[in-house]
Amino acid sequence: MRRIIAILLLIIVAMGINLTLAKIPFGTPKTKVGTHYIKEGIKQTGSDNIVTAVVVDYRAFDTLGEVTVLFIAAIGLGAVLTAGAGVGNRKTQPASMVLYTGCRLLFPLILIFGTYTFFHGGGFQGGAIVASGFLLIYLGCRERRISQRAFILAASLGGLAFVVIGLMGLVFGSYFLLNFLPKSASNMLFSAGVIPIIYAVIGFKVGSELASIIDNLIEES
Amino acid sequence: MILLASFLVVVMLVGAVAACIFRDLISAVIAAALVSLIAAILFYFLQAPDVAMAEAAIGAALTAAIFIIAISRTKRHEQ
Amino acid sequence: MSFLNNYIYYIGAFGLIFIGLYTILVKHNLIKVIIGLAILDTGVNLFLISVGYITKGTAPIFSRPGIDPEHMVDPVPQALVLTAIVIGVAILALALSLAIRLYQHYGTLNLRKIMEQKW
Amino acid sequence: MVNPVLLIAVPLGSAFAIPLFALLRRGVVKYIPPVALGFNLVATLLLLGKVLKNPVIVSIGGWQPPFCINLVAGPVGVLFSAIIALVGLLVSIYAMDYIKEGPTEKYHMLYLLLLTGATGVVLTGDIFNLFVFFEILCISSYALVAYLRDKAGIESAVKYLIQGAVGSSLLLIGIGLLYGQFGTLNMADIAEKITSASPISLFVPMVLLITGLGVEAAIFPLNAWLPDAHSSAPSSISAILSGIAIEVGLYAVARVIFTIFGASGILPFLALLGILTLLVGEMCAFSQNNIKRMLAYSSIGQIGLILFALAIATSYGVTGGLFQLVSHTLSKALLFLAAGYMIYQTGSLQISALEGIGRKMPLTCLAFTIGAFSLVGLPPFIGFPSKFLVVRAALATKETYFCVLIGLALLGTVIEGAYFFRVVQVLYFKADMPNQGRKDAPVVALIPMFIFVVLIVIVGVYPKLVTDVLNSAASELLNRLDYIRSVLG
Repeated sequence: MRRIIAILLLIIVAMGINLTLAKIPFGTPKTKVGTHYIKEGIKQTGSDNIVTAVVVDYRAFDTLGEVTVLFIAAIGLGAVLTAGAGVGNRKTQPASMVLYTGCRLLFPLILIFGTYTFFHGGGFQGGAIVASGFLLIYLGCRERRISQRAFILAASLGGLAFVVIGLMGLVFGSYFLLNFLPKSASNMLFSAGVIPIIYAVIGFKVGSELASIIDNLIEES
Repeated sequence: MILLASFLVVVMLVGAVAACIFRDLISAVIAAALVSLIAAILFYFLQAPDVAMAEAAIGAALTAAIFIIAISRTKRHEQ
Repeated sequence: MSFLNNYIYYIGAFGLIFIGLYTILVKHNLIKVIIGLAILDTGVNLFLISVGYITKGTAPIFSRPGIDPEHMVDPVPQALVLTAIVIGVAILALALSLAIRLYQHYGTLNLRKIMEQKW
Repeated sequence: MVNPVLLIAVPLGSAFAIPLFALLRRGVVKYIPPVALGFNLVATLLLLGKVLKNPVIVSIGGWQPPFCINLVAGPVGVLFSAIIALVGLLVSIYAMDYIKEGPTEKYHMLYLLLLTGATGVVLTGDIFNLFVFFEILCISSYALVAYLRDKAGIESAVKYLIQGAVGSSLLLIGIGLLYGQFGTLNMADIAEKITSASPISLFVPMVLLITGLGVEAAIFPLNAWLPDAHSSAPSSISAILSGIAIEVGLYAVARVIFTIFGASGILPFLALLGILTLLVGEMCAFSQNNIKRMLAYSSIGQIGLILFALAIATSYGVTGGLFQLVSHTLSKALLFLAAGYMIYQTGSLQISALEGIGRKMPLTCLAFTIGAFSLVGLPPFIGFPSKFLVVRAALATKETYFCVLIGLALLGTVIEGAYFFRVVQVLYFKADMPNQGRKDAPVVALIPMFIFVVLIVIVGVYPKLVTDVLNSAASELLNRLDYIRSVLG
């Protein structure tokens, strides 16, 4: 019964959406806003990756909101899963020697790769890579734990840095999140004003938030 | 190119259906991760390399990891 | 062929959206429902990216000189999807943590059984 | 002049700073939300005088509006952020004593972030940015509903989260369809281009947006989560969810219908939905034995009335709807705050357990009674002029449809009166149990309740205090051309 209702409902929705999709043919030329960003983006922001320019400059406010969402998830996870209604410890076996050594060797490499990605790929991806490094450490070397508090502290420092950069834009140029540093056309690390700084902050923040989420989930409560 | 994309879309939809009907939750999660991974490839075809990388790193790998951690702390089989 | 050219990505995206919605509506197991949410999110993201695509376009990155800006795909949906992916993961993580707690309280993840226990 | 972006940046920054303060001294954390929200309250009051003449538009990042995210601090936005700051401030003072157990610093962070999200939703002028702030609001409320980590809390948080997540996915699909058709995300820009589009292709995005936002706004078929979530959260959070979260959802629905789509065809249907929501809510509230569930169902009823008033879409109607919204926010927050300590004292959620408590906690019960009377619509409290305005607006349309519906709404109000009088009667007129001495709520909790009572009475006696602001807010919602012109220049 439930299935039939669900399928009927979905068919109605599908027919409606089909009507609207006819107005959005696939592969047709892009929009006013997108064209503007492509034409002016490199001049206005100094970033040769237009997606980066949009994420970190034109729509940086969204990105601030988004790292806040992840922060809320990390905090909320901590609030939901903190001990209190504990149901006894799960038994953990120590990892084998090979795994242990392998993890310890790989961990710094992953961190370096993640940091590289902060600047050259993007903040979120770099953050996810760093977090996967922490996942590895938890799987391999269980006794080595970073306290939950440190992750939250790192995440909140990242968030605070983001807000402070925004407020500096307000102070120096009367616009929140203004790209107030000088920009140059060359493809140097800091050629795009505050963009690389913000992206590094995002990566740092996303990394510590995801690591905190993993840490909370994996913790034996 | 378009045939390859169509093939991938079909595989992706089959994976999604599989994720819906598998009774073993770990298998279902792996099917869902496959869906994410193929979506990442499709993002690459659609000229969105940044998104493809983020989807592969966050959508496929990390999501699957947290699903598996959560399943290991609850029940593995759907009843 | 032109049908595939025009519709295959939309079919993929809305196929995922409908399979995800169906899973959420029909399944009783909470983890299954959360898997449905993940599939739904992926479908929405694929749809947004397909909206921004133009035929024979290039990525909106000036990686080498001489790229024609006229043939770049729309960067805005890509930025939106980057945001949406992270938000999706946040919701999934919170949902899973609630699922773990729910299991500790009720000993089951079957939503129907949980409702029965309550009343 | 205060830059409106500070209304978002300051609470956000303070929320991020809480772990640092907790490192220094744990005890100091609970004073941060009142300080940040106090700043917001002062800032909004300073802004209010200015925006009544001209809306303040600020862009973020320094580009021109269609190409960047902008904040629109018009009368509606500033009115709502003032309500959010006011109720948030008072509830955060209440929570300083009320929240003692569990990870309190996480509570205060999530609380502040919830209000940041709410302020962002009402101020932003960009539809995707609205989605992001909406997610901030929703996700922090999911976590806060589960804050007590008991069976009921976790279960209702799960229900809330699943429905909310599906809703926000639908919202995102709607945004995608709009972007595909109009190529812009700025609400004013969409509104300008939408007039030239065919109505059939607009209908689906509109339905998707209203459904997605309607989950949070608790419109009738989408509100299954609400009674559980509101009744199992800590009382301070119930006050915020009932007093702010739903209202912000309704704001977003109103903004989508009036400003973006300028749709008039869907309004009679929404009026009907509103009355259905009202009747279902009041009927369920009548049959509850659990006091918090009763209050939660009564919120559903009130939301229905507000939706109905907004759907009348005349200047009177929208003013009445906004007035009713303000009155519901103040009264319901007061009711939940008072109920929180009554439950704390008796240790039970059952209405029957409250017998004779009016003599033990006279001040708390007085506050509860005033809130209840105001919600029912008795003079001289704020509920009276607001309900009066709604009724007058419905009758002024001179359409049989609206007149019949307002008759049904009055029937709902009668039911509402019945169950609230029943509770008040239980509080005061049931046989007193052996008197174990007076134990009223602590002073820290009584002060915010007292301020709520004062506001309810003052605005109830002099409704002129707020009608100017409400009138200009209503005209901002109804005159979409002015909105478009003020944003795009």
